[in-house]
Amino acid sequence: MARITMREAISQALWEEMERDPSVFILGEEVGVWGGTYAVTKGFYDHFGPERVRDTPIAESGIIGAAIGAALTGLRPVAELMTINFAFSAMDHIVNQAAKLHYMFGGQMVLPLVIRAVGGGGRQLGATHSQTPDAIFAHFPGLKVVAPGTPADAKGLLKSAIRSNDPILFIEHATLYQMRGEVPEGDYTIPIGKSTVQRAGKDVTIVTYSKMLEISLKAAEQLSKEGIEVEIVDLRTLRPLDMDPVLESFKKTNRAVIVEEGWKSYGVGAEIAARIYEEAFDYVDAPIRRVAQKEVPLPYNRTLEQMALPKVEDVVQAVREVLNG
Amino acid sequence: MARITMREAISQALWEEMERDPSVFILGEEVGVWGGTYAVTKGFYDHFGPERVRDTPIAESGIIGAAIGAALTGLRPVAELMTINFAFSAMDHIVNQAAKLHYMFGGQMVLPLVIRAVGGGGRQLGATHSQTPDAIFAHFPGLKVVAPGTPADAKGLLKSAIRSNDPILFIEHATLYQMRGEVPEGDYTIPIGKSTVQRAGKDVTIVTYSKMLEISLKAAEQLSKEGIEVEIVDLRTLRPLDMDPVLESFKKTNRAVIVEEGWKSYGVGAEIAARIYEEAFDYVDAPIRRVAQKEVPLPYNRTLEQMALPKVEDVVQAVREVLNG
Amino acid sequence: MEKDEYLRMYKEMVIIRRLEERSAELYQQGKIGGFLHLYIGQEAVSTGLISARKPQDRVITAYRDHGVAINCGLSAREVMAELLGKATGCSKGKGGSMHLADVTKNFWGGHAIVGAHLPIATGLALGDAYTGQKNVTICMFGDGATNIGYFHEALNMSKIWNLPVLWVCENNQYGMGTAVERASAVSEIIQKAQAYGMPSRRVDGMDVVAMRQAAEEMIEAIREGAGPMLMEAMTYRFRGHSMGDPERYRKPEEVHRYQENDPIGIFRQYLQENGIATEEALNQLDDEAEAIVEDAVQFAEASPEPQPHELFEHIYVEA
Amino acid sequence: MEKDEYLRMYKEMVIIRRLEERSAELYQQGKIGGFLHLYIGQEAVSTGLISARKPQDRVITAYRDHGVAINCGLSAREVMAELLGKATGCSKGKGGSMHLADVTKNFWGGHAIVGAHLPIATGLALGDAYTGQKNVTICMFGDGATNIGYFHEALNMSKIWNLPVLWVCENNQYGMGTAVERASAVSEIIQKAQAYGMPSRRVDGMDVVAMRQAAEEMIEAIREGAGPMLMEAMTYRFRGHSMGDPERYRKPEEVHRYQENDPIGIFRQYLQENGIATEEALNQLDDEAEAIVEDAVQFAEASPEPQPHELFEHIYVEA
Ligand SMILES: Cc1ncc(C[n+]2csc(CCOP(=O)(O)OP(=O)(O)O)c2C)c(N)n1
Ligand SMILES: Cc1ncc(C[n+]2csc(CCOP(=O)(O)OP(=O)(O)O)c2C)c(N)n1
Ligand SMILES: [Mg+2]
Ligand SMILES: [Mg+2]
Repeated sequence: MARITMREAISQALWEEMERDPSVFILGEEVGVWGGTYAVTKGFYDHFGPERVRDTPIAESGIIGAAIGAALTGLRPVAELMTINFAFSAMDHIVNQAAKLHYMFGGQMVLPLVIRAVGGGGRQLGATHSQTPDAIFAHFPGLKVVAPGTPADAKGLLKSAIRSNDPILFIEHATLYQMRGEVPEGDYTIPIGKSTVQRAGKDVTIVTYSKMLEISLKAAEQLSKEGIEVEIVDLRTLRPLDMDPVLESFKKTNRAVIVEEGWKSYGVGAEIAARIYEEAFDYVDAPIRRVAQKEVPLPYNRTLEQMALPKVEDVVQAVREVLNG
Repeated sequence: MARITMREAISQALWEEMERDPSVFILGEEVGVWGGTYAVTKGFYDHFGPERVRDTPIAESGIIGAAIGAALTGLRPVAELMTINFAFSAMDHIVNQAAKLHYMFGGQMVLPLVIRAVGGGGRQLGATHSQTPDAIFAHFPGLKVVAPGTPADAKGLLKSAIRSNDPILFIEHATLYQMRGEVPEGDYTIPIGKSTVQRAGKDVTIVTYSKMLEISLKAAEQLSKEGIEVEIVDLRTLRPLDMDPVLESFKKTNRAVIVEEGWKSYGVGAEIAARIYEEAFDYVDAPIRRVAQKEVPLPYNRTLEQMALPKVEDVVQAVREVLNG
Repeated sequence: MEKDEYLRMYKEMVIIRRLEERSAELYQQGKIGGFLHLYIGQEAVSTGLISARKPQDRVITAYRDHGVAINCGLSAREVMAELLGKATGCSKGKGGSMHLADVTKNFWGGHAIVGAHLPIATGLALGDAYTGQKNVTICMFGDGATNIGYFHEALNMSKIWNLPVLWVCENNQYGMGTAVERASAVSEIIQKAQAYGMPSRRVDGMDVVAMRQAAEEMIEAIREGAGPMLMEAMTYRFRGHSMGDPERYRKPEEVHRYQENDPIGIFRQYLQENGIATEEALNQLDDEAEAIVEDAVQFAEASPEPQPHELFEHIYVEA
Repeated sequence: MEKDEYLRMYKEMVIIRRLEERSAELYQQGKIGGFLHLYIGQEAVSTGLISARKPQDRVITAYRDHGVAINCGLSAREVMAELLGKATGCSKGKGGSMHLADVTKNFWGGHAIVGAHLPIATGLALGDAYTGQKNVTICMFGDGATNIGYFHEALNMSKIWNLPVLWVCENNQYGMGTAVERASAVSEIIQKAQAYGMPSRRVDGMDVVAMRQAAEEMIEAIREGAGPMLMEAMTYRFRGHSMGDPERYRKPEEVHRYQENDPIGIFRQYLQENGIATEEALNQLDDEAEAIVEDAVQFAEASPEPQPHELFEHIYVEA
């Protein structure tokens, strides 16, 4: 185990999988010569060469379409969308092509495809470049949506994603790249579609994922000082959604807060809340709270942007509310 | 009041607004010479001419982009997407441009823009052509999303949409075009963003919209014969979401079923359920149920497709469950 | 070309024609649902084109795909069964008319979103280039599809990476009701190739022999590393865009004029004039084709519906 | 051109240069956040281009927009205030560097999604055509943007509808780290105009006088109904793509070679050699420019942050 950053963990997973399997290759804008806009593929171009680390034109539909086609021939492309905001420029290929070809042709087409995309706000990039629209991709059956919150999960899940035969949208968070954590060396995989408990507790269940795991852990620490022990369930995969650890925790705590970075309406928290009520109604002691982004296009100004994003205090307050509610 | 079809109601609203205001014009694929793929703009081309009923190339981003630009100059374009499935091919322009320009530039850009799009399944069009992805558009602040369920609402809401200065996605349902209803003649408008009670009842609240209103009304009739009186709240607008009539009804019935045509996970029902629990927790007598599409890409085969879509019996059963739950 | 090959192609064209005519009837009877786009009038394009490919060459097209499927070697039975949504259909009844495919025959579908399969074709060819296989990908699409951004992104990428793709535009002069010059700034589609520095060629798509020859030349050049090329096949659809087209956008006389230029009639005449086949021999092929299609209809009608559990199969490979 | 106009243009170029240099400093100090794309090296393009427009002509560009904003008549104050996210910024601090605009000056932004503003430009011109106004829309974008589908859809539409748009590609030879020939099948961007049957012209974008003249001619022809045209301005960015660019994709020598071709230096020499301005006069303009930028920085720094309630303003026009 080494203590490395999320960036290194992701980079390591990619590198190892490319070394292991020659059918794995990367394509995307600035993945090669530049070394990846977020430096995730730094050094890859020199090592693996331009065929396996393929710089593309700015043409998101073209990129995802090409990745789909290559996957159909049996390769394992890892397509990088520079940010998830540009996924809208490839929307049809993600939700109408990648998500549907296997089903629509009766199972004969197989797409071992990973789309990596960087999401999240908080860097003053303005409304078009700061989104966390994870929920809308998770709405489509046929696509799998993974969004890790720790370096170890990032490595283990990305390796599994690359080995999987299903199309997977793998969402990374720009402000987590620097986060450090223990990451097992070598062949380390985590199954896609499994939620997990990231912190044990007994008083309240927080359900979260990606960047908001970090925020939730901080809130938990703060609350712990007041004697409130929060249990944190990290979804890690949004589709297929694994509710088991959520329900297990909830049946113990009877109270829940859902923390997501995206907008509240029609977001991830709505689905989780609805499911908890559906599947553990008799265990509910207080209304479940959702902590989420204010419903505005994110502004450039730092103060306003920070106002709009969920903060540790928001989580702390929500936990207090469900305890009093 | 005349008893006309939904198609006629929409056509009438468009025609009247174009007669009333020369800045209103239509653009889209096959809206002109063909008369609209669903015959909504039949006769418009001959009457208003090619400038005001503008046939476009197959280029959805181009169409929505052009509509945005024209709207910025003060015109009132009504852009038609032949089906909402093609909205994915214009996704960036809908959710990143139309939804954000007003906010991002500090209010100086104004977009009186309507995007009409036909949605819904049930016609054996296969996975890429049968979607009801309304929830994902409603996720974006800055966009308004309207989806009427009766001819009168279609007319009144479309007229309001055309007169509005905000970008509005107006979702029609292909299998509702033949539906008949009383529609006020002439200048009839309904405010955007207001839910309404479409059937009074006291035992259970059904929350629904668009095509599923029809299904829910049928279920209500059936249940009425057993002495169960369902109250039906029609959302009509998904963003901004008006929960008042929903909550008012729920506080009376204490039980709710949400009926939507789209996929359940991360869909409309999740949001409605989450809000009812948040805002009327003390009134909840039984777990709220969601009736929605099975989580599969819709297949072509008629029997399978029908299995996947929500039916009257599904609603009836869900109502019985919440009454017994 | 061998005589047998000519006759095989002729028969294929007639099978397609009959299959389309029967499909139209079955649609009217409500046995086929959804959208149905007939290939009648365009048979020479894909018959000539696909006959020039090797089995390892990949084919991908739009929703007007019944003819292409037959040319790729799918049986009329599995095509017709798919149109009827049966379990025995090539896509198990889940795809329908717009989504025929058989990847074992290197036919990669049938795609219903206009132009969206073009980037996928780039990817198929990228796959072959990556593994060093000398396969060519043949990607067919309509004139209307050349106006969507997908076309631009796909052609550009195929050229910068020198990928083995033959781009084939079936210019039937309309995208639904929109004449090519109302939708495209240039009405010769080959002119668009200039934006990608790509060789291009316009071919008479009503003449199956011309199509075959042009396709052979272009496919072999691409196989030898010439990079992607654009072929524009000039053709015409005799029927409406899909069933229920009011056809307000063209005059019956225009349709009749083209119908006199029937690709099957032209080929028939060619075969007779060149002593390749007698009228009787061709009539017999017509009968065989008709029998094949009738058998296909019977097979399809007698075939079972998909099992209910099929609804939940094939959403993912891994649960 | 009048002497005053030359001097005004010169001063504008220097204001842009200084403003960009100061922005870089303020970014390093953490006072500007987000992405910052400097226009240094490209000043002649938009200065020559925009100087040729009439006030009723619309301008729209990408995220590399500070220079364009100044050329469109926005004050350095409101530009700098926007970069600092202040309430006094042209977009009230909500847009930032990539989203400058002032619609009262017919500057329609500053757009951050590559190529997405091209269809919007088609629409601006469509609006003018619809109301019969003889305005021209000037739409600027990078070489990298010509590979995305939006470019294709927008140019095609503008041509079939004969809309008054001047498409201006600023070919600075890289899209981020990707050289134009690695991303585009044709490295002369004007060649893409052939796919739309559109007149086109390549211009030396380091020469503001050449830019001005070409722009005047093209804008007036378009105003008179010639339809859309494509201009390719050959230029180079002296700095990285945005702040923090490792610049692994080009050699320092290449940058130095271009820096010797500084558009401000060229113009300075031109003005002196043609007796339009003395060195002293130019130096004085330099000082004035510097003072304007310094004042802008002070103004911006002293300006208030947006009020918290601003977060919830302008989501919709109607509540
Ligand atoms: C992205 C998208 N937009 C619109 C449609 C609806 N549509 C289906 S076919 C078609 C016309 C296509 O014309 P063309 O490419 O010339 O092919 P043809 O039908 O003539 O074979 C249209 C507009 C679609 N399927 N996909
Ligand atoms: C659709 C989309 N894809 C990717 C990006 C990220 N991106 C921002 S600028 C840029 C390069 C653009 O190059 P070019 O058009 O040549 O303009 P330049 O920066 O050289 O002025 C890229 C890839 C984006 N903003 N939008
Ligand atoms: Mg066509
Ligand atoms: Mg550039």
